[in-house]
Amino acid sequence: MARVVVDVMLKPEILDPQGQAVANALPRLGIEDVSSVRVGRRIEIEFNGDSVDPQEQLARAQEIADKLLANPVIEDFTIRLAEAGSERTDVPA
Amino acid sequence: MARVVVDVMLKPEILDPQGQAVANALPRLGIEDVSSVRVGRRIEIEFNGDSVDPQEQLARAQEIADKLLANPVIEDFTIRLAEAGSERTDVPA
Amino acid sequence: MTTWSETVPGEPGQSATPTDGTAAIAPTQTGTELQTMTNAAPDTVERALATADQSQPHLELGLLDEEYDRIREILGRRPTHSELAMYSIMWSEHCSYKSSKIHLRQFAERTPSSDRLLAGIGENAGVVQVSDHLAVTFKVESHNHPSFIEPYQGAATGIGGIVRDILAMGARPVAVMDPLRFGAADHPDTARVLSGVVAGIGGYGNSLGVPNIGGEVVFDPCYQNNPLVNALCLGVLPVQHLQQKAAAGPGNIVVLLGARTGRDGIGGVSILASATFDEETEQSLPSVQAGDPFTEKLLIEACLEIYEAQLVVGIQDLGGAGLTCALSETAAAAGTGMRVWLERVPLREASMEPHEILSSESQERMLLVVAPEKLDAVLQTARKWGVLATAIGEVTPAVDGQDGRLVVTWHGHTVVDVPPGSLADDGPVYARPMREPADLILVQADRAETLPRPATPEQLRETVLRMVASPNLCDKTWITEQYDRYVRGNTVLAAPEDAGVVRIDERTGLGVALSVDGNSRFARLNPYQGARLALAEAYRNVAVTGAQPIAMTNCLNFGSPEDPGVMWQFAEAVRGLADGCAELGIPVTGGNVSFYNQTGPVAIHPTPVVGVLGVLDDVAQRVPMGFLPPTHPEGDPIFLLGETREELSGSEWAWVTHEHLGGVPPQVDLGREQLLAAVIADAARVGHLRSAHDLSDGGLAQSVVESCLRHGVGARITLPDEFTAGTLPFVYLFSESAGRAIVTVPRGQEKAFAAVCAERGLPYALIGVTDDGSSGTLEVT
Amino acid sequence: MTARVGVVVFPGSSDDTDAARAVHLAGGEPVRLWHDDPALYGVDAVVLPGGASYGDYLRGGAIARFAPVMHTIIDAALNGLPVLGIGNGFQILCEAHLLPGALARNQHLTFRSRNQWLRIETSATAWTNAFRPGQEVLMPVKHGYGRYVADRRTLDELEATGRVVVRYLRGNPNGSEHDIAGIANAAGNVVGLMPHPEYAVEALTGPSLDGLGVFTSTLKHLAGAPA
Ligand SMILES: Nc1ncnc2c1ncn2[C@@H]1O[C@H](COP(=O)(O)OP(=O)(O)O)[C@@H](O)[C@H]1O
Ligand SMILES: [Mg+2]
Repeated sequence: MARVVVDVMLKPEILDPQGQAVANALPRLGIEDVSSVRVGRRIEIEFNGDSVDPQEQLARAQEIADKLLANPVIEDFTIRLAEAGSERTDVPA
Repeated sequence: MARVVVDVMLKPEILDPQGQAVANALPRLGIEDVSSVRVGRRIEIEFNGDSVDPQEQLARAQEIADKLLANPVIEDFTIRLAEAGSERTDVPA
Repeated sequence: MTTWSETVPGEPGQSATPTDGTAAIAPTQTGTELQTMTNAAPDTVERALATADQSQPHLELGLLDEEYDRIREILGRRPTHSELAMYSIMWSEHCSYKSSKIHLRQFAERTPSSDRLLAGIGENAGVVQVSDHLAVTFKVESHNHPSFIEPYQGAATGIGGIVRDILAMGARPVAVMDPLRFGAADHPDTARVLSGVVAGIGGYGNSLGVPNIGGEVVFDPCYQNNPLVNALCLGVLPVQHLQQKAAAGPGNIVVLLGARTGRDGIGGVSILASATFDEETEQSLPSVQAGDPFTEKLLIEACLEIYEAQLVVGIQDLGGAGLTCALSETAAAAGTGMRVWLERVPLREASMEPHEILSSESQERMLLVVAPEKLDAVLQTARKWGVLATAIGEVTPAVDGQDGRLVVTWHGHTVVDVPPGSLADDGPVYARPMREPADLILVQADRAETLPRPATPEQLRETVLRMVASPNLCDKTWITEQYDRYVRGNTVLAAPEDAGVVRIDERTGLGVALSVDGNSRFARLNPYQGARLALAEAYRNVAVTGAQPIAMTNCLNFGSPEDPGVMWQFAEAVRGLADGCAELGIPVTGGNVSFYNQTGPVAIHPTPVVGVLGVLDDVAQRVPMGFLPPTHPEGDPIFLLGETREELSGSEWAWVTHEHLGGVPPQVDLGREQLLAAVIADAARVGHLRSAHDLSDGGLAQSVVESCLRHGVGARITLPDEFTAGTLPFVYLFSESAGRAIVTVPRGQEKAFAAVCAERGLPYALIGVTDDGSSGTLEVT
Repeated sequence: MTARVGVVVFPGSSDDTDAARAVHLAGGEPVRLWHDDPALYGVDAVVLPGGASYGDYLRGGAIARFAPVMHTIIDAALNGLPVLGIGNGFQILCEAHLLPGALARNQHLTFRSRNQWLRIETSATAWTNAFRPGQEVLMPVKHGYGRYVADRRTLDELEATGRVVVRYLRGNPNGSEHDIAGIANAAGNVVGLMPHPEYAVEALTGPSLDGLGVFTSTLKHLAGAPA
């Protein structure tokens, strides 16, 4: 079963107070060499049934993102397919 | 300059009302075959200076995530390196 | 609570680490060298002199040919790009009030001033003294268009903006209110706009720790695509903390306090970004601004400490026109000049160009004018609170009896050299043509009094239920529950009460009451009368709490001033408000105009929103709106004060049941409103009132229902004999005659109360009793 | 001698003056503590007030927990200092691991502000000993992230050891597990509350006077505590 991941980030020119607050807090954790932090949303969408064509799922996710997940006025998004689980194993925490 | 991406998602057993709200809205868009939606955070961290070893940056990000970015009681996270820009081009929206 | 204020361990000096980068004068900011290299050379005064004939995109920036010519005349050359951007913003309708100015003069000229008025029209907000040592300031402003584009951020920054206006006067912001208007409740886009707007107002105000004490939610198709998001803020200050905006004292330092400057809201001047104007400019720059309530909160605390320590000479918030407005207004107000090193402004994006920095609408910034010897203390306070503070310039003297000049350099290049007054005060002023809309006569002739009416008890019952459930009259708790009303611990009354009441002195109980109201259907039918009705309603809402109304502010939301019909509506509304305030004897302390609320040729209904402020010597005497559990098994008597006429045109009933808008609005008798207010205030003072609720939209039926629902107490109403025939019961229940309120009086005091009304000539009728408790039903016989 | 109760001011705190007022009305002496100053100035108890420390960015309380004053408070709390976290203060206590679990986004996704009925489940804490167990009280709630969540084991343990201090009654405003509105640590000196007792201390401004009991509890606790 495939999963689609949508990453939604504020457009670069839009103020990101969350990212700023995190960046400003890092020195307290002893971390001094971070130049920027941006905080966005990650949305995982799983479709029913294995039969569905992945490209079709992508297109579907694109529509969902357009209408529901991202606010085009202030946000950009990207979409990709991720085999369930695969995405999250790079550096398991 | 490399960038580290930290994805923070609610643990599977924690109710995700935001994801649920998205899932519940989908049938109204005519999308019926989504089985689940989960909404989490995507955090992009950029470090000062190019000299820093990427593995070192990953370790640093791991520390930040552990202490600050995720609350282990309710959240899991994964970390990966992303060449600036590369991440966001799979399916440009 | 002496210990609280006196024990302040951990003062500055105790190693407060800045949480937001560096707080310092930044004569050579890191990265600036890099900027010079990457940026194309800026358009300088020198270059402007050399290339006098270069064509400039003034039309695209909204400047007329004659306005552009005047700029050239003022400067004796073509403006630089930065100057052109500055004039285009400052001479815009929004900043220059060019269409409204000649009308608004009436407020200052014709309404009473009072010794209480410490600051009036023209200041960031009016300031009214309410006790020997305390003053309050309040103002309402619009953020309509941004809230349509991006509802959450638009509404959030609307709150942020008005809060800074209040802060700039020297006050702590202590309450906000939000008069909101949306398209039809069942239109799909309304769901997008409304939920975003409410979340934005809550998101910003709640994190700021300022309680929301009331507002309005109105649905009408005329606001489809043109929602109105107005925001009011109330502040309190010790009188000696009153601040000026004038940048007095040559040699004083100009400090920018707060957020970094980014490309927020510069869509308008983005055309200047390309070096040649013939190529198609991509409008990719954001016209939206994003808010950061956290930074605003720090800004508030830092400024209040700065006031307390008397560290500033002048202060001004950065709002719509950003630095351009703040620099030119502060200098113009003092007649001084100003020298600004623009590269010192802390940027969010290093690639920003001078004209972008000057026109950026980035939020959460204030401009301070500081004597050199106090600069360190200001920077120290900023650092303590973790906000950036940067010395960006210096006040310069007037020369040869002439006002000083505003000179802005960018890495040594002079990009601006103008008389500040030419930006701030000498913008164009237009007496635009006005004409009564051609259709008005027909609309007024189409009276709602001729519509079919319910007559039988069954029909009346059904009408009551239908009205109570209609979008404009139904309960708004699902909205107001998203706002923190408790924070600061001084909220005595908040939604759904008639007015918000806030205690401002915990020692004496001194408090203020505030209400915001507007009825655009009435204003559509007769803008003069409609404006006065809005004033009357806000006045009455304040009065029924037992407060004495003392000041008024307003937000005038209209269509395009270039439409003579709209301009006529505007002029009539202003005249109505000026007449009304003169009659009521209360000053207009400030206001805001929002034009161009229209899509295509169709404007919104003229929508003057009026805020009235009242004073309560002791908030313990405030009168709540809801029926309280009766003092006696027979229930407490309910009086209707004022007169009921057959006035149905423009009413909620006509709209809900017939989608009808026509006829002439109800009469306004401001003398009667004053009398009603006086009687209620006196009765409240001697404990004669258990509740009081004004009558407005939906008439008597609606008010009685609201008073019942407040605490689940029922009522039995008996119609007076003269209203029992035919459809008169309907008229009694749904007419929207002004100047009325229902009050309950403790059993046993009804004679005394009636005698007072009779003596003062206030019409009154005993119309029923509250229910002895359990049933909570409303019965009308 | 009146007990001195510290109220911490973090950047973004907004209920600090109100907590101080409540301490004062209960008969204590409020003392302002500053987030960046680790000293506690000898206070006998500490309140972490509500508001939006650091804008509630990332997660409510996540950044505030690293404030210098928190290091001292954590140590002192482990040694028995009475500590109360209200709203955002409760979130900070969870983030600092002085209390288990977490406060997640309200199930209905909106901020909710209203008067809320509650039941005091235990009087065996430093902040509830002036109440009767089972007593019903009315206080404001106002939060967007107040849904208490914890794993099964933690919930079972809280229930079994009587550490659920307050529960929502007649309607759960946020979808909290077990209707939990407040919990305590095992020793009972650290309590976190989502409802706001500091806004139920005056008849004019609050829905009741029930909130006073929270503050008189700790004064009572301190009076009885060995010096
Ligand atoms: N957007 C809002 N924000 C806060 N309070 C609101 C809002 N809309 C309505 N209210 C409150 O709901 C109550 C009823 O509103 P409304 O019917 O307009 O009052 P009135 O008729 O007395 O002017 C008032 O207390 C008002 O302040
Ligand atoms: Mg009213």
